[in-house]
Amino acid sequence: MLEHQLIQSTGFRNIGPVGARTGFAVRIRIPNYHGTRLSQLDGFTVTVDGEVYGFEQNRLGIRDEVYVLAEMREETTARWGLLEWGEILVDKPGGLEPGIHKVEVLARIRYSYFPPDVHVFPMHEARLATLCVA
Amino acid sequence: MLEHQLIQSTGFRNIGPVGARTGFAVRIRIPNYHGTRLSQLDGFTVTVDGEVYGFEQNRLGIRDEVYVLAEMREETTARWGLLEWGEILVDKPGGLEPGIHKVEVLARIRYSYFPPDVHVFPMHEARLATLCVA
Amino acid sequence: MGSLQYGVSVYSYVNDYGSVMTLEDAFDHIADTGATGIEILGEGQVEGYPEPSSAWLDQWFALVDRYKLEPTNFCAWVDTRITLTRNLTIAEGAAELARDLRLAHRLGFKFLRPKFGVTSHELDPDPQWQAYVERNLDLAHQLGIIICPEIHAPTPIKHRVTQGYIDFIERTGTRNFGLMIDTGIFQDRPLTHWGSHQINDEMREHMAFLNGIKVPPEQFLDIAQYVVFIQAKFHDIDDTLEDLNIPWRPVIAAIKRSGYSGYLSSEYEGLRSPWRAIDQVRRQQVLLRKLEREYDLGLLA
Amino acid sequence: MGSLQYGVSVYSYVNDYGSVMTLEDAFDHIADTGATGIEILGEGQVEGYPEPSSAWLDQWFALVDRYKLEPTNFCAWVDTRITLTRNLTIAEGAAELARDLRLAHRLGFKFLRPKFGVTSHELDPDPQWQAYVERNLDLAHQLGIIICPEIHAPTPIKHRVTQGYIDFIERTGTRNFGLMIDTGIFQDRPLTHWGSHQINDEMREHMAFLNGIKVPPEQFLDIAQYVVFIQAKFHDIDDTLEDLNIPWRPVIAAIKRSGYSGYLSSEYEGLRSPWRAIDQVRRQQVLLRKLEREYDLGLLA
Ligand SMILES: [Mn+2]
Ligand SMILES: [Mn+2]
Repeated sequence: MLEHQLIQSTGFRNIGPVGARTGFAVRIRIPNYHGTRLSQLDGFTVTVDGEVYGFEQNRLGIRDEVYVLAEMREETTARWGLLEWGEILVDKPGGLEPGIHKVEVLARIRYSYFPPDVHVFPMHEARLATLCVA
Repeated sequence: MLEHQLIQSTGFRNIGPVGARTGFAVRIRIPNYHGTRLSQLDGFTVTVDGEVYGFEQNRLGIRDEVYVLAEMREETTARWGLLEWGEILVDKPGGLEPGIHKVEVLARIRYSYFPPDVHVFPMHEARLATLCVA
Repeated sequence: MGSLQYGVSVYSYVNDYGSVMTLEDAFDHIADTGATGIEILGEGQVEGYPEPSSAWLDQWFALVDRYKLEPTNFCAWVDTRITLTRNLTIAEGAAELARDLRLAHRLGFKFLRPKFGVTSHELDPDPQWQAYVERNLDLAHQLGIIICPEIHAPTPIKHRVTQGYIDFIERTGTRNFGLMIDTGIFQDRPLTHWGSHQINDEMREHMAFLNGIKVPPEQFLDIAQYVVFIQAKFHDIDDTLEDLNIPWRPVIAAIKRSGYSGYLSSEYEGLRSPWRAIDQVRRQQVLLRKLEREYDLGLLA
Repeated sequence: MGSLQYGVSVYSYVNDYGSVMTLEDAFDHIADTGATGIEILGEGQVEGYPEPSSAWLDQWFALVDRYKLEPTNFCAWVDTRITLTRNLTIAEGAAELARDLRLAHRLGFKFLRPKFGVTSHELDPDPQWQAYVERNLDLAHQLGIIICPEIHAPTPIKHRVTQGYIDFIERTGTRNFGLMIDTGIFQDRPLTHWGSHQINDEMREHMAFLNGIKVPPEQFLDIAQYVVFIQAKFHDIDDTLEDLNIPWRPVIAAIKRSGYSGYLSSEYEGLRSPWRAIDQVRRQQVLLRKLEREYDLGLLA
């Protein structure tokens, strides 16, 4: 089961080889009330302890696939199911220090049934989250 | 999945034939942090809108069995698993009116690792719950 | 006198769904309210949508059978703006709708609500919607499904969007297209929460509909002949069984007066606090049935 | 220098377990903390206890394998007062323990904590405990399991209950019986919550141990040779990674100084607010490993 909130406790972790981390991951549930074609997602900005990692650079990991923004925008077949978590993969050489961090996610969802000029809907959530392993 | 609280929303219902109800049921999760032999339970007092239904009379329904207090006290084989709900069955000719009721449950659990004179541990919870069908 | 049918949309439990509740739990919660119908979000409750596994299908039919719930409405979306740089063609949009109709039918649903893309701040649907639907009317007829776009706040009953759907029905003479009414259009008092957030002044300014667009309930009678399904949208029913936003007494009176005898499908959209929806839906089911009884007894005018 | 091993007890998640979390979720939460061990409540996590189905067993082994967690301690209870009118006989109590040992072994556990009935307000265990255990020492040896009763507040280290267990070890010379320390005995500041309730004055009066029995951490050294497992009980770690109840710096220093190199198994017992335990356990795992590192660097005295 997923945590009720967008940003999950578990899955906030460093990525890449131990000792030579390349970045970190933030696990989230789908920022929508229904399953979603990946092309309807327009990226995720992540902020950790005030440092901003822009949606243009971050990647989405879901199931066994990883998508950069350009791939996500064109992916009209693969979908994110309501019961699945995804993770936002963020580049940061060395990774993050173990400990408690202020983590913010701004997910950009596109709704065709919103007026065209405001159809990218920003969903923002923030929380303290604990990264466990260096 | 069970609701976090003891008294569940779903399962608060009248029992017996429609039009000739014999009582009502209150669904609860196990009032313990581990699964429990039924003989370690010593009954459930239920209070609805201030009216008290004593633990001596109420029955426990679990899976496909129903136990009166004397049976529960001697049932050393059957157990209540941590993931299972049970229901307290209460006699009340006519049943309860559909609507919102103040429901209280006092569950009496026996812990052998509590001192003998206080080994019946009362667990009390109260909530508003909605009974749907007359 | 016709009587109403009562259902619950699994959307009522969103945020809880997958977090504190499985699909089977949703069936259990719904069946225990005394409702007889279940409404779902296709891309939501159907795992592996649009091609659920046979294991999932087996589970679906087992649940329908075990909890004795009738599949009512299947909510679907047409992702008009399929990518940032191009829209669906008519053929593609029609194909998406056809795929959803077949899936809905397979699962036993009788209604399908398509959510079309819009082109304006007045929420005019992309004009291609007519072609999507028209190309699928024969299929819908074969499958016994009624396609029903939703009249949802801020769109009222007296509006060119609603009229456009009615014109389509009149023009085609179809019986496989009708209106779904979301009772949020009758909301006459402001919401206090949106999702898990308390509403602040800025939100109120940008989303005036949060205060309620206050469609007069008796206007339901003007369009009732086209209405095939009602989502009983609500947000907050208090401890005395009073709804704080939707004026159910005149709404139920109008619905009953119209002779409508289809579903009222509970659609909770209030505070997304864990487990809150479960009891709110129970309260609404009790309230709606009590008001129908009062109407039948002549107590509701 | 020996290093500590880190585990998590699924008890940490009680109330959430079965409500917002499945067994697989618990494995996932634990593995992601960097812990390598999982501790369970036998009659709790084992569905169908004491005779789990083969489907459940398959799932258990698949989870252990997938999440690469080592089963550590299996918590068991001996229901001494089996009914209101009679207690377990020695043969019955020994049989219950034997059954749990076999089940624990089957699942891969190396430790079993039996909770015996007590006979007094000082929590003296029913004297039959010695016979229960003695009759099972050969079995425990064959299965490679260490039986370890828990030294738990309000019972301190210097107490006849603890001494009774040590005397048993000395008398029998067994290597299949040892002490489990619950770090709640070191608590030196009052709790604010018990379960899902804020602690009030009445509760404090009846349950003085809620304020902490403040065992001096260096006393751990006096009994360390008998200690085979540590439950790292805690209740509240704040946003600056400070534990508000357990003095971890001297506790970790004493444990490390003793040469103990077994498990520290996180046992959260603070506010039972949904999902809170997940992050609290993560905080404790970070805190404990940070303190061990500081000790290794000579920074912790
Ligand atoms: Mn609606
Ligand atoms: Mn403990």
